[in-house]
Amino acid sequence: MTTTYSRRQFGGILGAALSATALSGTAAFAQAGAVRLIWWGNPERDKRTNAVVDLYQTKTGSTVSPETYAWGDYWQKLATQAAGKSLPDVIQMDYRYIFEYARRNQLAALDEFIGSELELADYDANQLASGVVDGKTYGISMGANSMSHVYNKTVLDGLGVTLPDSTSWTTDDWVAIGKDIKDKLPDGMYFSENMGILEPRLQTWVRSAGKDLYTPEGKIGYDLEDLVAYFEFWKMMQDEGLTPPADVQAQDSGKMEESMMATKQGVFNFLHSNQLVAMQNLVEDEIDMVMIPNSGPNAGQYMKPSMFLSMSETAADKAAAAQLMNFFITDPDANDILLIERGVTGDASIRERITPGLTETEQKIINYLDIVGTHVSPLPPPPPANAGEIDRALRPAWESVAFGQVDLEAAAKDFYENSIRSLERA
Amino acid sequence: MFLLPWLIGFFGLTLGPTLASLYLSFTDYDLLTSPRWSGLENYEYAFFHDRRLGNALSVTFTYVLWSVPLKLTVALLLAMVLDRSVRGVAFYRATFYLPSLLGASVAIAVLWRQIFGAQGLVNQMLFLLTGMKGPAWVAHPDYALTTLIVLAIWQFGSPMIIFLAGLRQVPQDLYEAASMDGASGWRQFRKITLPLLAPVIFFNLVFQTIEAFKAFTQAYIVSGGQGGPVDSTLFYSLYLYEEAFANFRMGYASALAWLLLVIIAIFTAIAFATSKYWVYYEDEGR
Amino acid sequence: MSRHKPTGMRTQVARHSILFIAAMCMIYPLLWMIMSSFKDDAVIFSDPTALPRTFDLSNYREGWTALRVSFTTFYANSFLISIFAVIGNLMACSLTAFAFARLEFRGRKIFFALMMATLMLPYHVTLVPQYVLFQKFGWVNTFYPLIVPKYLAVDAFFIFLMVQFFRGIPREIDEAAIMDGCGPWRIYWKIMLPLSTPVLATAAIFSFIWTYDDFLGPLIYLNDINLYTVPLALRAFVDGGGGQSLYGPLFAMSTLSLVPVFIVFLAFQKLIIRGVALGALKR
Amino acid sequence: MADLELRQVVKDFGNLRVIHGIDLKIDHGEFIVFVGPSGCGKSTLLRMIAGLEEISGGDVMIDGQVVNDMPAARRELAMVFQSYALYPHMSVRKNLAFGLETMKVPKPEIERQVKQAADILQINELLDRKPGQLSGGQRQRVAIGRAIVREPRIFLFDEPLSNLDAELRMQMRVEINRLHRRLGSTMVFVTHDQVEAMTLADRIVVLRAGRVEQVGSPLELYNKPDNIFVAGFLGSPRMNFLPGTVDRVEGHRGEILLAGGQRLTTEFSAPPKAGEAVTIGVRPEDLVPVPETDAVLIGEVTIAEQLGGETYVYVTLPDGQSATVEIKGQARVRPGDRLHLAFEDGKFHIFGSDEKVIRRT
Repeated sequence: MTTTYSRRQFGGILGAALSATALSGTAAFAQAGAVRLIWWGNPERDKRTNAVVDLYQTKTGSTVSPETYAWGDYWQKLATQAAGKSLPDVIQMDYRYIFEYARRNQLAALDEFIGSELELADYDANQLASGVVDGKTYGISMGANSMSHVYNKTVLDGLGVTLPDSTSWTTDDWVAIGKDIKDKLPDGMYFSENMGILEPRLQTWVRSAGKDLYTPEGKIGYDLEDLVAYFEFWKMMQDEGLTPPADVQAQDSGKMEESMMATKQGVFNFLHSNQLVAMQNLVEDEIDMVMIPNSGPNAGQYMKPSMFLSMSETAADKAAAAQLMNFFITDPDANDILLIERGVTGDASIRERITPGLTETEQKIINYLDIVGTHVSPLPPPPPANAGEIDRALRPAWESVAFGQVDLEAAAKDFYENSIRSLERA
Repeated sequence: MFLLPWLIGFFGLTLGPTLASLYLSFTDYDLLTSPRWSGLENYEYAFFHDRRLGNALSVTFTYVLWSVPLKLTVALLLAMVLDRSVRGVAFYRATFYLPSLLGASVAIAVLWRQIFGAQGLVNQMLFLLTGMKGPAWVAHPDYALTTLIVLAIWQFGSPMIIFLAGLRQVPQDLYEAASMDGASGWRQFRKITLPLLAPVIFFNLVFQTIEAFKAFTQAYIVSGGQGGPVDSTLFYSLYLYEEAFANFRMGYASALAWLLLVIIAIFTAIAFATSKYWVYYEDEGR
Repeated sequence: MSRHKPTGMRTQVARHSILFIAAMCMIYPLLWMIMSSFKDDAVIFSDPTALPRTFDLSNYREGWTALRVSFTTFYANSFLISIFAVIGNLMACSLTAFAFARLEFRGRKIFFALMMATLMLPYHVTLVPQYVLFQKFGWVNTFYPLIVPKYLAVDAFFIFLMVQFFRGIPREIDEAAIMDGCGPWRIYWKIMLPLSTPVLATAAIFSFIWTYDDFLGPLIYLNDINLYTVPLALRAFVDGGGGQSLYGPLFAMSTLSLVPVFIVFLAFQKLIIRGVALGALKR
Repeated sequence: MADLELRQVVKDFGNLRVIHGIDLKIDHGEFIVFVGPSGCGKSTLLRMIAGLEEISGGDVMIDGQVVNDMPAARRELAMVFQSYALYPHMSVRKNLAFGLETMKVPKPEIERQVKQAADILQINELLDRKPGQLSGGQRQRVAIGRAIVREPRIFLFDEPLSNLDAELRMQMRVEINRLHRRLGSTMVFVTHDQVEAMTLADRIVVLRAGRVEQVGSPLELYNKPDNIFVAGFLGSPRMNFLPGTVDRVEGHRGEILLAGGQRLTTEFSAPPKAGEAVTIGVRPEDLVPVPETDAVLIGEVTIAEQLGGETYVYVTLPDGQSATVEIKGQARVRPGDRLHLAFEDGKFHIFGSDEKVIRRT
C-alpha cells in the first residue's frame, strides 16, 4: 500500500488536525498480516529492494511492509526493537551481528523451511554454510563477497605500470611498486590509503601467517608480535610517503566518498568486492580490483557472505516470512532487478541468468570472485561476542600510532590486552 | 488537578523510565536478553577499570569549559555591538540566530566536515592569507575537538538574543551617569553592564552548560559516530551511546548515564551555590 | 529609535563592517549547502565556491522520489505530528505552569525542582525503558509515542518558560479576577492564557520546530515507511556503512527540509526573538 | 448594625504574626481609612476583609455574618487595586462587564450597569479602548468603575492613588469623596499618605506593626493623639518633639525641665513620676514667636521656607535639637536670626516614657 497525499488531501489532513479521528486514522497505517522487512542501505539498494517488494506483492497478492535505514541508525533501531521484542519478520543481517542475534535467541532457525519454503537446491553449499551458527541455519547469504585491493587503473596505465599476477604477489612486491611510482604521482596523490585501522586487512595479515583474529573458542587468535608487525608495516608506509599523512587519512570516517580513492588521494584502496560499482560511480577514472598481497605463506583472503536474510524469532507468520526470503534469493525476475548489488548470488542458475546483462564494472566483480574463489582459505570461525567493540577499538589504537602520540609497541600491547579484556567482559 | 497531565507524564514517562534505568545500571543487560542483576559491577568497572571513560570525561570537560565561555563571550560581544548599531539590526539578528535554529541538522554536520577538511574552506582561506598549508582539522586529534567547539560557538545566536534582550533592560541613564562621571567604555562595561546582566549571564551559563554536557548530535555526525580520531572527540554521550547500542551493554550505559546526571547536577548546584555571590537581582525574593 | 547618542561616521562604518563579515561567516555554510543542492555530485566537494555553474533542479526531482514513498507523504506526516505536538505542548505545559506559578499546594517546590532536574536527564537513559512501555501499549509504529507525551507536559523547558512568564503577570490581576468571581479554571482560561500570547506563541513555534526536527523519536518508534517523517527520510540518503551516498539529493532535500523551519522563523522572527528572552528575564 | 465588624482578627505568615488581634466596627455608609507606615499590616487587613488572604484567627463579619471561610467572590465586595489590575487584553467595556458576566447577570442588565458606571465616572468615550491606551487617571477611573458596576456591599481601596502624580491625586481624592457621597456605600480605604487619610475619612484607623494605635475622626486624631506615633504620623509638617524630664509632681500638676534648661508648669491627665523622661509635642503652627521675656524656647534659624501663604522656619535649639515653626503670612526671618518661641495658648502635648499621652491640649 503506497500512500501519497494529493494536495487537497494534504490540506484536508491539516484541517482535520483537531479531530482525533484524523489522528488514529492516519496513525493506524500498520497493515495487519503484512510481512515486515528491514534492511540498511543506500538509495540505489533501496530502489532495487523496493522494486522487488512491489513485484512480490503483485505476484503473490500478499503485503510487505518495508523499512530502511542508514547503517549507523540501523543497529540502534534493531537493538531497540529487539529489546521491545518487536523485531521485523525478515531482517537483513551482517556477518558480525548474526552470531550476537542468533545466540541471544532473536533469530529463528531456518532449517525447517529449507526444502519447502526455501528452495536452496541450486545454492552454493559454502555460502549456505556461512549462515550456520552452532549447527543451525540462521541466515541465507544474499551473495558472496571478498576483500580486495581496488586501484586506479587509469593512473597506473598512464605510468605504464602493469601489476603482477595478484594471486601470488606479496606485500614486498606491492611496496616495491609503490616506491617505484611514488614520485611520479600527481601532487597530493599517494600510492595507497593507509589500511592500519581496517580490521579485515589485519585479518588477511594474520591469516597469511596461518592464524586468525579469533580462535573457534572465541579467544584472540594471533600474537602480539603479529600486531606489532602489522602496525610497523603501515607506519613504514606512512613514513615512506606511500600512504597519506595521518590527518589526511583520518578524514576517512568509513564512508566511501571520503575514502582516499574517491578523493583522488590514493591509487590503492581497500574495498569489499560488492562495493566496486558504488566506488566506480564516485571516481571519474577507471578502477579495477586485485587480490590483497600476502604477507606470509598462507592465503589471507576468504569468501565471505556479503549479508544475510534472517528471520526474527518473533515473526508472526514464519512461513510467509520464509516465502518472502525465498523470493529474494531464488526468484529470477527479482534477481533481474537486484543483480549483484548485494554480492554475487550463490544460486548457480540465477548467476548464469543475470551475468550477460551486467555492466562492465559488474562483470569485473564476477571475474574477480572467480579468481578469488580458487585461492582462498576457509571461512574463519565466527567472531565472539564483543568482537564489534574490538573492531572499533582498532581505529583509535592505530591512529594513536599514526599521529605519533604513543609508542608503537605500547599501543599494540595496549590494544591487544584490551581486546582480551573485552572478550572476558562479554 | 492542573498538574494531572504533568504528574502522569512525569511519573509515567520520565521518572518511571529513569528509575528503570537506575535498576538497569545494576544489571548486565544486552538488550537482546533479559537483564541479569550484577550489583555494583558496572560502577566498579566505570570507576576503576574503564580507561575510555576517563578519556570521554576529559574530552567532555574540555568541550564544556571551552565552548560555553567562548560561546557566551561571542554572544555578549555581538549583542553589545548590535545593541548600539542602528540600521539593519533585524537583519543581523536574524542572520546570527539562524544557525542555532538549524544547528542539529544532518546537512550542517556534513558541511562542517567539509569546511574543516584538508582542502576545505578554512585551509583555502589560510593558504590565501598566509601561504601555509593547514592540516585536516576535523581529522587531526589535536584539532578535531576544536572544530566542534567552533561549531558550538557558531551557534551562539540563542544566548545572544537573550543578552540583547537583557541589554535593552539596562536603563540608559546609568550609562549617561557613568559618562558624566568620566567612566571609560571598559569601566562602564565592568561596572554597569556586567553586574546588571548577571542574572541573564547566569541563566545562559546554566542552560548552555547543561546542553554542552549533553551534546551528542554534532559529535556523532562530525566524527562519523566514532569519536575519532584517537578518541579525541569521544564525548561522554557518544561513549554512552556506543556502549548501549553498539556494544550491547545497556546496563553499563545506564550506569554511565547516571554518572553523567550526577556530574551535571553537581555543576548546576555549584552554579547556583555561587550565584548569590555574583548574581544581583533587582528584586530579591519573589 | 536610537538608544545611544549618535557616534562618528568612522565607528559606524567599522561597526557595520564587523557585523557584515560576521554575518557572512554565519551564513556562508548555509549558502554553500543551498548552492550544492544544484550541483552534480562529482563537483560538490571538489569545488568549494558557493555558486553553481548551472541551476540544475534534477537533484530535487531525484530526491523527492528517491525513496519508495515520495516526500509529499513525509511532509504530511511531519506536519501532522508537529501540529498535534504543538497543541499538546501548549495545553499541557501551560496548565502545569499555571499550577506551579499560581496555585498553592503541598510539595510545590520539590515538584518544581524535580521538573527542572528532568532538563538535565541525558535522553538516552530513558530511551529503552520508554520504548518497552510504548511497546506494551501497542503504540509502536503509530504516531502516538511521538504525540501523546506532549499532552502530558514532558517538556520541562516550555513549562519553565511559561512559569517565568506567568510570574511576570501581576498577582493583582488574578486577585481582581477572584474578586470578580473567578475560580482557578476561569482565571487560567480567561485571564492567564489571553495574557500569555507571547509566550504561548514562542512555545508553539519552538515545539513545532523541535518536533519537526526530531530524529531519534521517529527513528525508534516508526517502522512503516509511509509513516516516516522528513528527517528520518533524509537520513536514508546518508549511508555510514560504506555504501554510496547521493550528496546532491541530500543537500537538495536538506534544503527543502529546512524550508518550513526557515519560513516559520521569518514569519515569526519577532515572536521567537522575544520569546527566547522570556525565560531569562524577570519582567 | 455594623456593616463590617472585625473581632480579634489575627494573621500569621508561618511563624510570623503580622496582625495581632484587631477589633473594629464599621457602620453602614462610613468612609474608613486604614493608615500607617509601610509594613504595618494595613493592606493585609484589607485583603483579609476582601477574602484574598486567609484569616488565621478571629472573625470577619459582614452584615452580622461571619465570612471567614466565604470565597472572595461571594462576599459581594469590590476592590480597587494599587496597580488598578485592569485586564490588559480586554476593552474597558469588557473590563467593567467581566465580573457581572462571571456571575451570569443577564446581558441587558450588564449593559445598563456599565452605562451607569461610565456615566458616573465620565468614561463613556473610553469604553472601546484597551487599558494600555489609557492615561493613569483614566485607568484609575476604570478600576473604580469596575468596582461600581458590581454594586458591592463594601468598597475596598488598596492605595489606589499612589501611582498618580500629585495633581491627579488631589483631583481623584475629590472624586472619590464625591462618589462616596453619591453612592452612600461603605468604603474602606488603605493609604500610607496621611493627607489622603485626613481628607477622605469619616474615621481613621491608625495601624502600626499589626496593631491599632488609635481610631477616630481625622480631627480627633489630629487634636487628641493617644500617643507619640499617632501624633507624629498625622499632620504636615510633622509635630515637634522635645525631650524633657519631670521635675516635680503635685497631684495633677507638675513641672517639667526641658532639655534647653527652661521650665514648664502644667497639668497632667495621667500624672507621671518625678524624674521620668517625657516628650513634649507641639505642632509647628502652635510654636509662635514671642518677645524675649515670654520665651519658652530660643532657636537659631537655619532655613526659612517661604510658601507665600505661610512660612516654615527651621530652627536649631540650644541643645542641638531642631524644630519647625509655621508662621502665618510671609515672615521676615533670615538664617542666623534668633527666634524666641512659646507654645500657643497652651497647645502642647506631653507623652510619658511609654509614649502614651499624659497631657492633652
